[in-house]
Amino acid sequence: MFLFAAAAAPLLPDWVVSLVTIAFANGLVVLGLVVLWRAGLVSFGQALYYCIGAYAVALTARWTGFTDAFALVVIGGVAAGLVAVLIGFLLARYREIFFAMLSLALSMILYGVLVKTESLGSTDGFSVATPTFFGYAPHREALGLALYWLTLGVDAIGAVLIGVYFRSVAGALAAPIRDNEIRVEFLGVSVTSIIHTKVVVAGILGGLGGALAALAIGHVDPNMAYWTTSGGFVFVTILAGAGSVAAAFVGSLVFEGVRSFAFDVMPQLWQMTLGSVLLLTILFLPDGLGSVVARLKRRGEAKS
Amino acid sequence: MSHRKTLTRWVLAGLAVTAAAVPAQAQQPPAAAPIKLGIVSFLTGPAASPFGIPGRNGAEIVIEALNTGKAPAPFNTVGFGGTKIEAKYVDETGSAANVVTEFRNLVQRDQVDAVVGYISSGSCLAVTPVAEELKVLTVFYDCGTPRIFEEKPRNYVFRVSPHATMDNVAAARYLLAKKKGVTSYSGINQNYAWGQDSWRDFVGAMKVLAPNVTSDKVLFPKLFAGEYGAEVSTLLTSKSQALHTSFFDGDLEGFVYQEQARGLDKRMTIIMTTGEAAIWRLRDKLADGTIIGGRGANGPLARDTEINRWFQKIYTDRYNLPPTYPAYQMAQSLFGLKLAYEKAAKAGAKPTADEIATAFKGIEFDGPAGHVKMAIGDGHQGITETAYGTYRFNKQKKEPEIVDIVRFPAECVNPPAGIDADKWIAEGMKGAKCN
Amino acid sequence: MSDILAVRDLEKTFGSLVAARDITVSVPAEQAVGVIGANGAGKTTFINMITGHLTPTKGSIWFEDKEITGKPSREITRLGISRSFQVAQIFPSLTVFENMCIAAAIARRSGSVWGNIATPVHSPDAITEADATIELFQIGRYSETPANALPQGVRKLLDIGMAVVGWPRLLLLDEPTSGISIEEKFDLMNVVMSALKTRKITVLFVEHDMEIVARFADRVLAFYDGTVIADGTPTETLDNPKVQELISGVRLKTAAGSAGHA
Amino acid sequence: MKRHCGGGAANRGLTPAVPPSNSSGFAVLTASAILTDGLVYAAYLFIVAIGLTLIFGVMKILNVAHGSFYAFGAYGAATAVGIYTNGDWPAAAGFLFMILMGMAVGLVLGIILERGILRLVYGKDEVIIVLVTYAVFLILEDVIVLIWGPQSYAAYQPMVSAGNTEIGELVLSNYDIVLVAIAALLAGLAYWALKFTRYGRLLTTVIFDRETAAAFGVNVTLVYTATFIIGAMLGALGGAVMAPKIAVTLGIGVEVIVLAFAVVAIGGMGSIEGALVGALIVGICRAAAVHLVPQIELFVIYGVMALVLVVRPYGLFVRAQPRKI
Repeated sequence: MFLFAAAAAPLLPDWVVSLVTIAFANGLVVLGLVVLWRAGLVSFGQALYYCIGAYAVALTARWTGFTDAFALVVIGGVAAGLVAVLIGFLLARYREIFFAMLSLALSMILYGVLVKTESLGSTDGFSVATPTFFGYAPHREALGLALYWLTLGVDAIGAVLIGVYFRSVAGALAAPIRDNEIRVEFLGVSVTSIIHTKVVVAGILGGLGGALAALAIGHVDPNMAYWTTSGGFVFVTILAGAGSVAAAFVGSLVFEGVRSFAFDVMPQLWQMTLGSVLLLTILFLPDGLGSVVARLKRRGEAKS
Repeated sequence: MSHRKTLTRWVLAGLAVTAAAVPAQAQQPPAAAPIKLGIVSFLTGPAASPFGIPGRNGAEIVIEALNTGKAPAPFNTVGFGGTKIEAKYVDETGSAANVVTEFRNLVQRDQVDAVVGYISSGSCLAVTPVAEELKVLTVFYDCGTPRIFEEKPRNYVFRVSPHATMDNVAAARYLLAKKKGVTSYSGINQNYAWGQDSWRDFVGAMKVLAPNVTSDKVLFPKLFAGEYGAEVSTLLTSKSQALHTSFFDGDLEGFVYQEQARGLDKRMTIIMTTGEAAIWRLRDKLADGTIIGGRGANGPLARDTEINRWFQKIYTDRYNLPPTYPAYQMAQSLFGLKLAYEKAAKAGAKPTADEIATAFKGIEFDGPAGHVKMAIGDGHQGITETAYGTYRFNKQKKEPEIVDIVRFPAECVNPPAGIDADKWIAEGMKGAKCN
Repeated sequence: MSDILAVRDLEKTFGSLVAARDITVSVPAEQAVGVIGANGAGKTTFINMITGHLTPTKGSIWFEDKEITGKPSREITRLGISRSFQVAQIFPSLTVFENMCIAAAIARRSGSVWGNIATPVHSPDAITEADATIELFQIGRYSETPANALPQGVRKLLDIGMAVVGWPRLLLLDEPTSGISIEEKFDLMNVVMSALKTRKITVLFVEHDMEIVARFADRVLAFYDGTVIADGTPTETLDNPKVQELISGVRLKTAAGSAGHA
Repeated sequence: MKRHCGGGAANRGLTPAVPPSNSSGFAVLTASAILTDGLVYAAYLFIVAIGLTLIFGVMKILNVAHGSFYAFGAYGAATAVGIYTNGDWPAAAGFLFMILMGMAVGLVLGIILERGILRLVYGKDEVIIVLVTYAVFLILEDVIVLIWGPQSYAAYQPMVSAGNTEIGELVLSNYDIVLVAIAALLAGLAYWALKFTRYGRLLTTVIFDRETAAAFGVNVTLVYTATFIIGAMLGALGGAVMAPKIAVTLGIGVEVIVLAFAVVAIGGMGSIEGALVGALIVGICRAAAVHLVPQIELFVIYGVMALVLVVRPYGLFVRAQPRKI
């Protein structure tokens, strides 16, 4: 899928390229939410890691003048990952709505801190230096494509690794934890540490997503940590469904597409459009777009 | 544009994404097309009613007048240099990501010739690098942050409306001129960039102009907090004679209702740097004697010129409310762009973005809000005179009026070319020519 | 060889309530021990203390000559003690095979966080182990059935199977036949006990049905009021007058009660 | 409760601009101001939170659309005041008319949502239902634009006509006093209803254990419908009584949601007394912050929320039931 998208790039109009870039960057954050959701956990504060990843990139570039895209993305992921490790100790004890609420509170605290930080432009945020790629410094369309391919690359790697993770004990212990924590404990596994790892995995993905988004947008601001941002990601997670890894990216793409379409066609009613889409998905596609993909796959296999 | 056209384009886009089979040229407009402008402002959310809608209305009415060639000289040629203008209105609401995406869509999908808009300084800062990268002419109309042209020189980004620094410098000058006995002042500003910057500039200016006047309470309630009980009683316990606020619309009105109920305005004079946008709604709820600013000489603060009367009339006739400053700023921006365009367009040929940009630099003209000089930011940032006045609700005519207006020349309240606003204030506002 | 499990004057109190007191028992390897007693006699408390679900107030527990008193249940599981539950504890949304396979994979990994991530669920030996255990418990034909659609008996077998798939040395069964119809009980116990024999697993099982106890246990512990009142071969214990009077006499009533309780 | 305020109190030292001369008198004044402001803000929080916590307690639904109820209530009230001030009727009636209008809007909205949408998703995962209400919230945001347009509305008349009272140096708005009274009334009413009315006892049984309630023949569906509608009306009431203090404009719902969530999370989801105590804690802490350390005002609410959740994961008034094997 990613190879295909990568190959398609030169044929796409620029605006589609940039739209897809941002959609796929956010797709990583959604993938993180999928990891949690499989274990029955929903974070209404995932924007926390998104924002940390973005600011890590922006600040590194701003303070050190270091602009290599690949390294910056890694830095973003690591920064968010470290925060997730710390927060995880706290968060791993919580379930259901309480998990959601606490993560929300934490992200809102970061929001508050950033708004207070006038040296970083408060709510205005500040711009991110144009990235370079191993010394190669593209511009305009070239830059767009470079970022697009970078995003696809990171997504592909992320998707593969998460695929492996889902097949590992830590990854597979999602439905079981949702179903019956006690049994998991008596099989000799610490549920807390499994959830902790999930929080960290989701955090890293969130950070990577934020980092890529920061580079693609060229600007960061505290809104990236606001609860509505998190809400958007959860929205896409539901839209995509926890079924497959690919769904996260497809869902994110559909979401960006619908949003942008609504902005274009009915600038004053785009929220209603989004809301209706979400509602209809929940009512008629309870397992999200992923289920459709899966069904098609199955049909394909049945044929062959 | 027609829905069918939009839809087909989206279908194409869809195909492009999935089948990767649509060449970018598919979106090229046919030759001799009208000049396309993207107009961006808040159409939803809390900032829509105070800024977004007046801004859009201003654009609507001015573009109509231009297309019919009904605007007064020197703006009386049809559209831009004889070519009609087609405007596309887009919502500014959403994250920086949305704003940037929508900007790209305007430029790359809708192929607009220029973009006029943006209210939030955040949006302006986010859009600027993209506009520069895509080499598309962009005129910001309302956002206030001076950082845009201070961070680095820009080529394609312009702002006819003056930046926010002069609002607060002038506020300080007016306060000191009119309220001789002031020994201490307090401030209540929204806890986000706009509020923080406004307060910083005001305090800076006060330090320079009246070093012995001290600031007392410094309050930064959450943006759109709505409830100001605690803030009001904090201020009630203060001995200050003046209160500075850059609150706007919803928060401003809410605060006024709540402080009125507890008589704060009887204890201290309130200075509202954006008050002008609210007077038509607050009417007799706003205390007489309140000091009112309007982000420049806009609305009742504007000079009584022919073009101003004309603008007031067409706007009021259409929307049966007088135009507020966002409408003025939009008009000013469009007129500036028009002149630049026509200066660049030689022999009817459609000028390129670079040609317009070169023509735009340092341009001067008289709009509804008075004389504009693109004097600073390397000719990209406009400066105008500004004015402050004192509010009074005229009981006979049953309408608001602003009395004993003081006008401050552009050079008196704006930093000279090449100096950052913050630095200029911090270093004692050297080179300010007032008289 | 020495005893696989040794318990010294164990006591558990909840506030004023004494759930278990001076229990001293030791179990040699590969013995099948039946545990009988009325509800609230302390049987489940006893098992919960050995498996680390409850921490004893007093006394000590030794497994293969290592003290395990008060260790968290997952550590105890890793040492080689596992258990099944009165109400089958399985993963309803997974198939029987998935249930078994994940249990097998868990048993095969190293305990560390990294171990969890590095170990694949469907490693070849995990799969073989899972299949083997499924066969061992004769639930092969349900292999692909989601656990929430299983008949009660199979749920029980799966529950026990998941406890056995990790090759524990000691297994504790809490009322393996609770909620099972009289006629199925014997078949179920046959399957379970033969499975355990083949894997040489020492077993303690709580049971209300004296016939089953008599049939499957090498030795029987009788609990009353939180302590052991009789300990010996099935015949010895069941013929013990005190047991007759206090437990088997009221058997039917408790059995009924236990059904409701389960 | 006090310990959560530690941050504020500890910083008393750095109080800005205390005139050294009458500092003791000033301290007293500040303290009393903090108390009154805290009460007023708590009243506001409680009024907006009670509906949310009620719905959660009974239906286990974290209702994001509660913000919309608030907004619709406010718009309804503003419209009412508009109509009212055009006609010339007795003053006191205006306030009543406003409140009734607000609650009427809530009633209609509640019925439509519960019967039209929520009914379809009962039994789905808690979180999914949260998302449903989020979708509803998004839709309603634009419905507001369709009904009332993007411009903002004013409804200050009731508050201004209420005037103010001076207690020493403190000046209180009588309308705020009314707010506190309303909050107290609501609290009392809720207590009485839950304790002494049939419906209330039904609720408590449903809250305590849905299955048993159903088993004992309680018509859970009916209870749900009733609860949701009442919750909606309470949310709308919140908007209605706040309308005179604020400019009724787009997006007022968004702020309220998070505030109400915080309060409810602190007090314990589904607990009425929790909402009350949560509102008081947040109210007092915020007032203290504004008076003593304005810099931290922005974090206070989330700070307190995080703090409480860390110490008491399920909030102050809700205990987690340990799982049985």
